[in-house]
Amino acid sequence: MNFTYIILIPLIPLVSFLLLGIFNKKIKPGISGYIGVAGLSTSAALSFYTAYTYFFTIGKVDGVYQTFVEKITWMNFTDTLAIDMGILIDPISVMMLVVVSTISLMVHIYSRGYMKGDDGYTRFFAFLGLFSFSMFGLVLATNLFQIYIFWELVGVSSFLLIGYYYTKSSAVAAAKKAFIVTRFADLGFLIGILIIGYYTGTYDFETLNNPEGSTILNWASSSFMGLSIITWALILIFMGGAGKSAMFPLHIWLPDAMEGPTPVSALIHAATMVVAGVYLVARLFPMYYFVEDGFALNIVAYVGAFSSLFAAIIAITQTDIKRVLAFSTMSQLGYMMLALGVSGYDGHEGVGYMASMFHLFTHAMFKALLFLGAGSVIHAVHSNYLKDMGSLRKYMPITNITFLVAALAISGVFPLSGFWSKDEILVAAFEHNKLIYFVGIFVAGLTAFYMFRLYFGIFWGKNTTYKHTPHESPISMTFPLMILAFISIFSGFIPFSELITPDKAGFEAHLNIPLAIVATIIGLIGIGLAYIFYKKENDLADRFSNAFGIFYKWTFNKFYFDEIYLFVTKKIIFNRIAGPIARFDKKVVDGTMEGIGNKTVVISKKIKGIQSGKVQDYALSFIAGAVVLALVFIYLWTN
Amino acid sequence: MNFSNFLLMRHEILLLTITLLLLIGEIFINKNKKSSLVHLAIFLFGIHTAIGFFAIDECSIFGGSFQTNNLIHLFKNVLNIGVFTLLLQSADWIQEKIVNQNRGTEFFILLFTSLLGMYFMISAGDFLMFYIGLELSTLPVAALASYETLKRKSSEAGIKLILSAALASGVSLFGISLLYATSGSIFFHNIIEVITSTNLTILGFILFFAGLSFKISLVPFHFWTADVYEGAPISVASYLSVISKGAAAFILMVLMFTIFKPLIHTWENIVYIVALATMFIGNLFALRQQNMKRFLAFSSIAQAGFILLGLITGTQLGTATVVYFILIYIFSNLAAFGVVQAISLKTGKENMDDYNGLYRTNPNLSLVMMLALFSLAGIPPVAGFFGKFFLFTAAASKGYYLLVFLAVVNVTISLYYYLLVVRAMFIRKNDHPIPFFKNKLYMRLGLLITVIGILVLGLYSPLYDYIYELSSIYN
Amino acid sequence: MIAGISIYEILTVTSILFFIGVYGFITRKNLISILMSIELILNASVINFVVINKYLYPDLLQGVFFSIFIIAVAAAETALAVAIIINLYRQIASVEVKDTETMKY
Amino acid sequence: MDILSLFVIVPVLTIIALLFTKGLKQARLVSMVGSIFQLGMAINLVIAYFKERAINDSIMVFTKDFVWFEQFNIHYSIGVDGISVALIVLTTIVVLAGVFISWKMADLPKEFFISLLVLSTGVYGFFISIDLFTMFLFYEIAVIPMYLLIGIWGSGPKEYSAMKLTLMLMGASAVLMVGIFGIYFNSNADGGALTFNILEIAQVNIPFEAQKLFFPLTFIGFAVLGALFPFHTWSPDGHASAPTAVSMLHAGVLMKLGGYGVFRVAMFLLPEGTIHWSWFFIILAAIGVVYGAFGAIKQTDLKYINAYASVSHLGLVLFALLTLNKIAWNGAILQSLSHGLLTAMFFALIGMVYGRTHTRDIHKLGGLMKIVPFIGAIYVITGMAYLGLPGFSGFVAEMNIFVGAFQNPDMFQRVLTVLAVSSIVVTAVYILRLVGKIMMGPLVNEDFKNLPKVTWYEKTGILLLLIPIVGMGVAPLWLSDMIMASLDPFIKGVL
Repeated sequence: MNFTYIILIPLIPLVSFLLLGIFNKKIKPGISGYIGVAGLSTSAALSFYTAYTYFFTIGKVDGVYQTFVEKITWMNFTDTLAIDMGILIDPISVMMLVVVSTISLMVHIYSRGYMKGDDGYTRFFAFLGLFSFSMFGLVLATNLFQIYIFWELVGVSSFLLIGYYYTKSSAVAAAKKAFIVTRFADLGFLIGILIIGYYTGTYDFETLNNPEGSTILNWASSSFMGLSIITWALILIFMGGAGKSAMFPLHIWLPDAMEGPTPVSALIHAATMVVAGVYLVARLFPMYYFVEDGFALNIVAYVGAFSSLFAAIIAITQTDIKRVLAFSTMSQLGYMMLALGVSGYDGHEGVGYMASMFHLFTHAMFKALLFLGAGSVIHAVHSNYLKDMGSLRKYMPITNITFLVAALAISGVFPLSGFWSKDEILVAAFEHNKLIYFVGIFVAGLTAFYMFRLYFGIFWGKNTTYKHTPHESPISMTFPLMILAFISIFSGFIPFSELITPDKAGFEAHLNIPLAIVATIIGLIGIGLAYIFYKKENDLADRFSNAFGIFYKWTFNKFYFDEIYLFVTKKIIFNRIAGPIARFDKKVVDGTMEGIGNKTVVISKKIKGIQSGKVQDYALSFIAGAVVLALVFIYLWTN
Repeated sequence: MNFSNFLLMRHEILLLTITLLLLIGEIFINKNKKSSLVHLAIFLFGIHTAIGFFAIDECSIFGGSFQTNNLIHLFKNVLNIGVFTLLLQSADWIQEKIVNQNRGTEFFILLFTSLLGMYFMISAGDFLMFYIGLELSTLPVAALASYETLKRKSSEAGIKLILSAALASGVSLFGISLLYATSGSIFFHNIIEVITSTNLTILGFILFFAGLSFKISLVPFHFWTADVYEGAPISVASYLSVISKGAAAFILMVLMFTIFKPLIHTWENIVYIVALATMFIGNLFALRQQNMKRFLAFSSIAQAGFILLGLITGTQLGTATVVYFILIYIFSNLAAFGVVQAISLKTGKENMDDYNGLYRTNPNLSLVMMLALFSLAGIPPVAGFFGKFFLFTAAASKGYYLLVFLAVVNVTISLYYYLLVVRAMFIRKNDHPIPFFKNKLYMRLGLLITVIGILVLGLYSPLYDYIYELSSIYN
Repeated sequence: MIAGISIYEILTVTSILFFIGVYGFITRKNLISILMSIELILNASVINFVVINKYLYPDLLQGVFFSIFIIAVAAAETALAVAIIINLYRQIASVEVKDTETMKY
Repeated sequence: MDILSLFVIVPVLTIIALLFTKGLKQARLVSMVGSIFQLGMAINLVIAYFKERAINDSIMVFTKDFVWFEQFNIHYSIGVDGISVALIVLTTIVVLAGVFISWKMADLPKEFFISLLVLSTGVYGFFISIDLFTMFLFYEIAVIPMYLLIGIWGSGPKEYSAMKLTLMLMGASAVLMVGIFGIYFNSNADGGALTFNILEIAQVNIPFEAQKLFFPLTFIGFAVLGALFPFHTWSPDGHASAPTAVSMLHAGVLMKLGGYGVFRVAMFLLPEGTIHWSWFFIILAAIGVVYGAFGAIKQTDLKYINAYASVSHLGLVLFALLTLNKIAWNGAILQSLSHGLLTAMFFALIGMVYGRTHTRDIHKLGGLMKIVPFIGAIYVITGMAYLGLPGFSGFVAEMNIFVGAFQNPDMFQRVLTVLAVSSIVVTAVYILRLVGKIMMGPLVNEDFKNLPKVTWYEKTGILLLLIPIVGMGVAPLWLSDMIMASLDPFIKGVL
């Protein structure tokens, strides 16, 4: 089967990016919107076609899904070590293709309404194109270096899109923060790659992931500080993933990233880019699983679990709706990581892996939906803050319904997509690690609670009086909402366990009824609480928060993590390191050079007296010179 | 010996004739026509220079007290070219300032006499001839130094020069007498046979060396230099710094490589020390000079220090590099002095600050100056670079890496103050810059010759090969 | 050859003479007397030449002739020096060496 | 006329032609034509090189040899391998861009362009020489015009900076000279004649003692020009005071002489010395990498930032060279090229900003993106390329360096490598700070509202640099192969 045409999927957005980027001023906004949408829909069509052919036309060959690779050498290091560029087709990449292209297309369509009249309209679509290109490239990467390359590219496009309103200094700051934090994480990623490259002699996923491959079998060959060097590499690589996927403690950039336009948040910071970290771990799953009995994988699990809890708690107290969603995203990503962390490899063992991918898929859909909904709300009320909202259901019904669907989905209410994926995750957790399971279940409750806090806060709650009455968004914005809502409802019935498993063989998934019931109940409790607190305008919430007092305050300030980072960067890096170095450079290093020069001049001033102008002194020195030479060379320095 | 042998002294005889002609002219040509004598002198000397290039076979006449060989012959030609350029550069000065005092011809007479002294000095075959040549070359210059009789500084310069010179010659005479005592002869070829490294010879050598170092102005025998250059007329300073220094360096080298060869283990150390002292002192003093003449004086002291780097080797390589360097040095320094001459003649300004913004008014002069300074500093592609590089190569060939390193450090220091002048001319702005002026033909010619020399001497390698081949006699 | 006096005594004398001359040169205030000291220095070497010639190498007269030349040159030197000094005197009406220090450093 | 000597002759002819020009218009026209011609020659050279390489596997191709000073065995002998070809191309590009950028040189234009071309002549000569003497000669020819260029057309404390730069570089060449003598007088160790010819010396096994003594001299002599810590202080001041085009040429090309010289002379001719000393100098280089990056964070003058960034990036070059690994070497050369283009680009942009706003203080600048979007966009792109974004030259170079440096399992070197790698984060910090400060954010100064548009010649200059940057980043294979192929002779010596 020939998959070369897949190369078009990334290339088309790239072309549209170059087109819109270079002829930025020449192209009329309307046109550029169409160009973007057209390009993306082509890519999307191709992706769907690919998915169809891959899963159903070709299907399994002797029980497993095949992996197709097409690549060319991009740069040689040694005759063995090289960077390839190419496409790798296997279940998860195909799945990701679908996710990315769907969301991206939706966002493109949505943006045509949302960004209307913005003077950077064309630029916006250009950046979207760039992002889509990079994301596709990342998904299709055949080796670590390629994935790193596109990893950086999505990073920069995220930077550009967060900083889209570049005249707003807050946006610029957020963009900088996002880029630098992820960059710092990528440092780990890069070093990990270097280690892998050196010790395994390849960057190729196929070779690395082969359970019978040398990499996985000889992981113990070299060790460093008690751990296998490969484990170190995996941990470092996970650091990169954690950076992109906003895992604790590298999460701080994500909330600020909400400075970007809402469609961007939907696309990049909810659905696609942020899951790159999860995807990376999934990509290297065999290594994580087999090397040193999954030591690194456990780290993944715990980090994921903690992040999801941490984020969920914070999400409860935030008042900026986009930030609530941001923390929710972080929490859900933690969920996925957690699922990966508790997954096994063969057959039904791999349920965690499957669940994680499943949740990635469903979450992408309903989280994008949530963001786009929030976007349309913001579009209507021109504010991000709950206090400016309330009882919007009257004004914007479609948004209301779709948002509700998404909220229910994420809260894991039967039979929406979220229910299925979340359930699988909990199953996996339950089977492997009770602690993590309890965390998960607790987080599920929290999720339901803050989601509906949000929902009620926006669409019900107090009767806000608006300056100019908000109205439903144009069709270009509501259409994607409906599509996504549709998917969020039904995508739960996709038989993921058949399609995507670590061993690519698939297995028969069956619903674990007791766990499902528990989960649902917890979810409903959360919703119920939210209903009590926020359905009608009342002061329960405030009393609660006052009751929690200091804890509330801490949560509200996101446990002061930004402040800590600020301290580190400003106080330590800038003032304690860079400052002294700059001064050292001026005073000491430069000073020495200066000193040499100045000394010379000073000496020359000091000794000018020798040239006294007295002919007799000259004579004296003349004779003295002669005599001294004579004495020296007759008596002392004789040879 | 037959008459033809006299022709071997062609240089000397011709020059003497010219001098006498000028004397006669001085007597018979009446006052208001004197300036024609200037042209005559330059013309005659030009011819003399030209004739000098005809080959002359090696010889030693008068019982060996006068000897010449191709290298010496070449060197005399070099001196001739130098003096000729110098004359061209000073012609205007004489025309404008001196002739009306009715003392124009003296200048040439004295200059030529001194040059004659040089000839005898460098082709001397015994100490007597050498001594006479030395004095003959020194005394007229002392007279020339105090040439501007109306200037106090000029007279001071004259006195300082004559007194120091007398002392120097006294000292070296004492040294010579000691050498005579040990070797029993004043003839070089006899001395070579008998000389050995005894305390007395060493003492003699050192005293003698001091005497010559005075002319080359090596530290610590250099003090007169700056004052005399400052006080004397620029032409004279220029003459002192190029011709007489060059000749003295040359003869010192010849003697050290021939008769003092047995003392090499002593004098290479002496030269080492003196070279360092000279370079450092010269540069350090040059750093903060304002008066261009003093500035060039100290720079020329430093240059003398560099010459010693070639001298230290005592090999054919050393000889060749030294001669080559002196040749280049003559042109570079003449160019520098020429520019100073031109400017001071037109404006009477001799300070570095006066040169501020010179390029914008007199680009050509500034360019010549810059070339000269770069050549002195040893910046490629002008000749100075090659001269210095080869000198250092010579020193390094003997393994004096430290000395070379220090020397190059000195090059850097010197570059600093040369760049100060460049800065003044090119970078600094000036409210009252030296106005544009056009030089007379002679001056332009004089500068042109030097520029050609600076540009060509380095790049044109056969010249060096030729010198190298000639210097095979001293190794 | 003077009876009873070896070359050493004479050379000692000349050396002393030399250094007297040097001392004079360095200490005298008056240009003329500096000139005189120079004469002493020169004469020291003159005597040297003669004596060395007479005592050590009597068969050739190189030393003697050398000394004659030295004397002649010394005369010329002095004449010139005096001329310059007079020239200076015309301008500053002084022959003090301390008046010749306008150029320094 | 052989293809290489043209690179010396054409600039000289251009200079001569310039001597007869009057005024800015003629001068810039002449120099533009000359530079374009050089670019053409360079492209032609690349093509010819690949042709030649196919049939000729000697170390250097297009070799020509004329005896110059017979006694010293000094020859004018030239030749190129992949490395020098690449660097020559870089030079031609930067020179042409420089000419365009200084299109409106008001003061003494003729002299300006002449000095510029003298500089480039020196650079070309340096790259094509395979004779130590001529190499040294051209090296100094390249350095000395900087004095006038900075002194006359510079800004700020130009006299001071110019003098400092010149003296430090000349002081370095003092050390270098001794090193060269050391090599020269040991070049007959195997009983041959003394020679300056690099290829011949490479065949000689110079005694270890001599190598130990002379490697540091040679290395430092060149590395000072490569802004080796702690001898880098000439470069910030020099850059800050120099006019735009000069900064471009200086950081873009002249500083490359350092790395090239280290590689071609110090390491190639003194391999044992290299091995013996590498541990020490690699520390300095690594320090330089981080140190420069941190130094850049704190600066407020655009040019200073860039200067320290150069210290960091060129430190990376030296670091890579000293890791004694083929991949890293390849990276080092690529880094030289990439940094050459990028930093030239940066200086060009800074010049354009400065020319419009008349300030380089980042606190006085802000929000220019809205006013001059072209500059803004290019600035962002360049910044991204500078911090090693894939798709641009910087990434390719750095990855080669890091991968190469990591090939040495020695713990000590690993640590240094990680240190060096970590500099990419710091780079990101100061680059983003810079871009965010001056291009993005609100407009700080109302007078900036009506800054002049970007002119065609500025655009041309920028594009000239941008195209190869992207080209290198997107399709590095051919270039890195061309360089890789030339590295083997070096390997023989060191590994």
